[in-house]
Amino acid sequence: MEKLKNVKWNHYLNYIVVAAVTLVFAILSLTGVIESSDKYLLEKVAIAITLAVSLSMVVGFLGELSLGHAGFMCIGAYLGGKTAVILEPVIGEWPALIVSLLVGGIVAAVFGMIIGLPALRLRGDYLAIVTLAFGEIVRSVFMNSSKESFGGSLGLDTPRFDKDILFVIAFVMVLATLAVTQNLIRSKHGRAITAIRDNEIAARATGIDVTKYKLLVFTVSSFFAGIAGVLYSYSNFTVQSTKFSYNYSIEILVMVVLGGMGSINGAIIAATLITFLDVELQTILTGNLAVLQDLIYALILIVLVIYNNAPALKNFREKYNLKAFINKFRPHVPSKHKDDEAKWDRVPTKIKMDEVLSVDFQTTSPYTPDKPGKEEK
Amino acid sequence: MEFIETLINGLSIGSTYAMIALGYTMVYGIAKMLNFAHGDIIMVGGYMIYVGLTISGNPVISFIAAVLSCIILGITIEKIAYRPLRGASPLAVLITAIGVSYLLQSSAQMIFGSAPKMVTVADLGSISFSGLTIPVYVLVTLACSVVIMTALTLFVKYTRTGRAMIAVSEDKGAAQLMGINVNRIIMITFAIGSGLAAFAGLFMLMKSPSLSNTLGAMPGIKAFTSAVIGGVGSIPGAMLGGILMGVVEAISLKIPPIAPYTDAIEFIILIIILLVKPTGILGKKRREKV
Amino acid sequence: MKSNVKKVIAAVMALVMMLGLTACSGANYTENNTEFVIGVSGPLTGGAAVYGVAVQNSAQMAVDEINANGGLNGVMFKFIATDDTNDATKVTANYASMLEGGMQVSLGCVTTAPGLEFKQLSVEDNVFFLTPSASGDKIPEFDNGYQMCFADGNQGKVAAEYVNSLGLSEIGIFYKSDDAYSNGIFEQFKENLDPSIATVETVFTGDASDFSSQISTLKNCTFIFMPIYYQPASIFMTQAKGIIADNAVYYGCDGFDGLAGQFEDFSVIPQEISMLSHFDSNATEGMAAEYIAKYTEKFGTDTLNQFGASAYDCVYAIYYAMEEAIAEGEAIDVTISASDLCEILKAQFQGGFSYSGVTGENITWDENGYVAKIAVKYTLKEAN
Amino acid sequence: MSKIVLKTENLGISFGGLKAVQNLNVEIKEGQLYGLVGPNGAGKTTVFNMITGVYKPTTGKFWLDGEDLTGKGQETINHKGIARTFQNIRLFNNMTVIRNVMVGLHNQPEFSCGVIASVLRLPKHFKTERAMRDRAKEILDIVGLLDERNNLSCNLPYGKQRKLEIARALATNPKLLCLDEPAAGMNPHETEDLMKIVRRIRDEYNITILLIEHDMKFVSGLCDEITVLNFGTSLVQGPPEVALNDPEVIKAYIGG
Repeated sequence: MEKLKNVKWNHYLNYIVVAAVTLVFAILSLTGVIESSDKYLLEKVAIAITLAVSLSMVVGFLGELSLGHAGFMCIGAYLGGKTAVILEPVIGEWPALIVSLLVGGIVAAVFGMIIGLPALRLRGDYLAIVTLAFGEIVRSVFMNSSKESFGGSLGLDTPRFDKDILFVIAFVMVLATLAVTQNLIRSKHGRAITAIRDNEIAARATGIDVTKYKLLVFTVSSFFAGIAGVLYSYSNFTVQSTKFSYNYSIEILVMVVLGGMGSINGAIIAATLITFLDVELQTILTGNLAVLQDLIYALILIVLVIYNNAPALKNFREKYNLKAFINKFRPHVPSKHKDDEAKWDRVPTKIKMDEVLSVDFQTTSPYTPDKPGKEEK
Repeated sequence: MEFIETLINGLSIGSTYAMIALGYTMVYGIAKMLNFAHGDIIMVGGYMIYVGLTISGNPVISFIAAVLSCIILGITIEKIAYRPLRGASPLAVLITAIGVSYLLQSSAQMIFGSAPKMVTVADLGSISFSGLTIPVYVLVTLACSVVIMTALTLFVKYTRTGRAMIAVSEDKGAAQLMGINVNRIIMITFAIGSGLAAFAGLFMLMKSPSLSNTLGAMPGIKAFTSAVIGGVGSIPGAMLGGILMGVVEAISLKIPPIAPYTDAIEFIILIIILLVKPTGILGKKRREKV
Repeated sequence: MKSNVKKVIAAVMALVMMLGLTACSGANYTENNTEFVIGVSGPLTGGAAVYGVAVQNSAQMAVDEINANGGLNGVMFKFIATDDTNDATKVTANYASMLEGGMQVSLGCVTTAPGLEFKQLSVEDNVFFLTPSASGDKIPEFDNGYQMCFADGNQGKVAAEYVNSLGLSEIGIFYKSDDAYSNGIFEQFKENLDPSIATVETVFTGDASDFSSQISTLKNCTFIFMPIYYQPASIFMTQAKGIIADNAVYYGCDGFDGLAGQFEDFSVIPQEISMLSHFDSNATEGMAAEYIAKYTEKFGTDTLNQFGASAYDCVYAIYYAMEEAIAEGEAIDVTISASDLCEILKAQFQGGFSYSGVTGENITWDENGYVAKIAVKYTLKEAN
Repeated sequence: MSKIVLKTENLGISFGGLKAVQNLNVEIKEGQLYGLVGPNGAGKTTVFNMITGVYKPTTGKFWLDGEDLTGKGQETINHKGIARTFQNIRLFNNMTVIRNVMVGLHNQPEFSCGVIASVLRLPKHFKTERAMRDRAKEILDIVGLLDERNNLSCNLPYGKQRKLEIARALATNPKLLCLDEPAAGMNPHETEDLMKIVRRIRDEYNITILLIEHDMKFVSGLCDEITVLNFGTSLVQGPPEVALNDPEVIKAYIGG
């Protein structure tokens, strides 16, 4: 019991929430309350969370801009889907699922490592365009594949799986992603990674193996993007490469940025909300109103980003935000943190945007590629 | 002969990329932001030319109207969507740029409908010599690109505003301390970039007269690629990058087995160039002071 | 610890609420219908919007006409169009929302890629669909799916037979290698083409708008087969002026339709333009002309194309099939479930039902769901 | 006769045509407090950058404990035992003070814990974390920042940021600690305090220290031996009181 008290529940809160959600829906699904379209939506949410959390490793914690996350997902979707289709008649449903998840994830991870290599040399926008280029290359290769291999322009027919269980599996994968990502970030290795983000030169001088950690982050991140891809192929009847354009990478990036870079919980919430918003807009605005979808989405996006980030709105933000709103209805509980044990990982998992912004005027920033600096004479 | 022909085709494709990249690199190089909405400003320019032609029938008047409305649009976007985020994370600005891009595309569809419009600006014909045919618009586009490139380079180098732009691009904070009105300089940059977008719109329509609300999306990405290949912030680099992209595209399209992979080939070239020269062909290397 | 429990509960509640759980699975959504509901999912926004919008407009026009004439035995029709932006992953949500909106019969998807998703969803619930324009060969794979347009493979085959009959020694082919429609036609065309005919093939991808390289490859061809949509075709033709011989022939499939809306005056293109199609938006007589007049009056010429014409026919075909079924003694109530209606319509479409409309006369369907009607070679414009 | 920790031989570097540093020969003995002084632009920081692997020397070599480290990467050189601070402070701004130091402890063999062990949360992970935290506290105590350990490093005042940099460098368990203008921007009281800390580090932990400093009082009060650099070349070497009174040095500082 004493031990239980020492557990930092806040660290496990998001696992508990995700697990509880999964459990509730699994029960609802077994009792036949929710419909197949709801299950599909849940799969979609789980895939989005997996993608957003894995991308937030690269963008939020390593501080590199990647616009090619959909490319890794594409690899997972095609290779995992194909593996499953081939293996299913041979080894059965469950083994095929597990093998294909591994194949999709691992192959994507290998490519992630390859793409991590230029990341050692390139920074900022240069790396962004290289990742974007990578995504487009992958897409182009699958698009022009032969009919027999990956279906070419018609797309790949995907494996089927019991829809009652599939979304549960998808959420289990979300839990796995969360576990790996958070455990990695909240360890000495995570500290090294965030150190690279904060100041690469100092990190090197402190003996951090920058090469190793950059490759590690790209590899792990693309592994889970690959997993998301395999789930995607199970979730849909066909995999079509047009889906995985840079636009989709940007959609994932939007989730990460809206969630607040470096905040895993933020990424989870943003991924969920954006997926729902998409579907709601799409199903409510039909017929002649359909053209309003993008308009509304765009306006929400612009307003939210400005609200979240504009330096001028800092005071406004601190006064009117969700937390303040919730706290109104809650008695004030003083913080119980005594020592660094309690909050030792408070900071890196939650960089506030306005802390990042000041970087723009300082010597280094993870996102501006070539800050001016005179050559040392 | 075959090769020269391919080269001409490459110039034809590349001249458009170069033209777009010139406008793109202004905003990109000075405001240091990936303006994903740039392609859509080109699209708006195209529609303004269409509107002008429908109302007045005069290509010159409609072109001037397009340039002016693009400049106003550029300034408005900068003021509403980007300026509040000055000093915020560059990623936040990237996301609003995407929002603006969606906004412009869906507004265009709402106003002009979903069907592509056929816009004939001017039929300039083509010239032939010794078996080779070059459409005149290719020559005009190239000539204009060179003129614009030179003008921009001179502007940036020799005018007060231009030099202020360089200062802002190097270090916004320091520029501000030196008494430069950073907001004003960035606004001017956007005005120039958007005006050039209207130019790009005109030349795109001269080449392919079909106008739709997704006109600028892919060219925007190609221009971004060109600007990076040439070296971020380098005006001649943008032009060079654009032409190079065009030539690569033309060569790749001529080789049947790889023709379907043309886009991929272009991106592979990009990656190779960046791996060899991480700051692009004409980009300057900057070293951080340690 | 306590507040964490609350947080968990709150989060779960929020999610459940967001799903808008209707808690009535397996419900019969059609039991409260007061109209027959027809649904379609198509690209109403994005790059392919012109096709979706044409379908939406035309189907709505057909429904309005039917309703104005008293509907089906006094029961009105209702048409729902949902937007999938040509993205297959959006179809599931559209399909579910239409089903929940009481959809009893569907026009499927407007385009092939989402259509592949739609056919799988609809077969599970046994919902009948007759697609105006999703022309992929695999669209009518299951017995609840039918096409009003020609399947891509068939178009390619028929086009090849026509080309074989011309006695040419060399032809050029220009197609879009990353497009299911273009590829589908091209493959069958190539397979059925007389091997003695030499081909010069060139491709484009994506939203390319500069075809100078492809044009120079094809510059010596006098017959160019272009199984592509009209927008890139119009760009190609404009850019090819003065390079490709003036007496050359551009030959396309039904995707060419819509060119008329692009060129106000065809004479700016010197070459001959012809196509193999079921609809000609320049038609001056027959039902096609009537349709064109009505459509143009309401929506202008912008979105006038064979997608719309085909959708217009789809609605009428379904209407007449239902009418015939009633005449044969089937009971079709306004609250009939989608699955029951599907059985009735399947019986009709397999039982010699034939339909004459804008896109052809005496149209019937074979046991695979492919349409059987006459493909006509329309010459949009003679060579100057 | 104590052993030589750092030895450079004809060390030099040129950028383009400019010879920033040339023919630098120094020998730093174990336990020495060695100063590197000279006017602005003399190439002091460049020397630091060479021996910590930021720049690759174009001529010459240098050895740490007899091991040739010329041209090695920054990380390797740090692993071998050279740690440094920066003239323009480079902390991990989004981290707390204690975590800055824990990053410094990252490569210590006693705190090794594989990625897999961390991800799977094996007992080793928890053990390592606890041990690292305790060690970090010890180190923070040396520089007097223990009470600040849970504050964000960017919120510290200037002087304390400098000390934190020293603590972080110290955490990498170096043989040679290079301090780049550690007293810059400090008031006399803080400087005094810093001198005590530097001496304590040398005495208690037996770490050799190489420092760049403009504050001559600081240098002469602390260093056993100095090298005066001007225009990239070494003018004089010797004990501070001797070297700083050399006419060449005075000329270099006053000009003329």
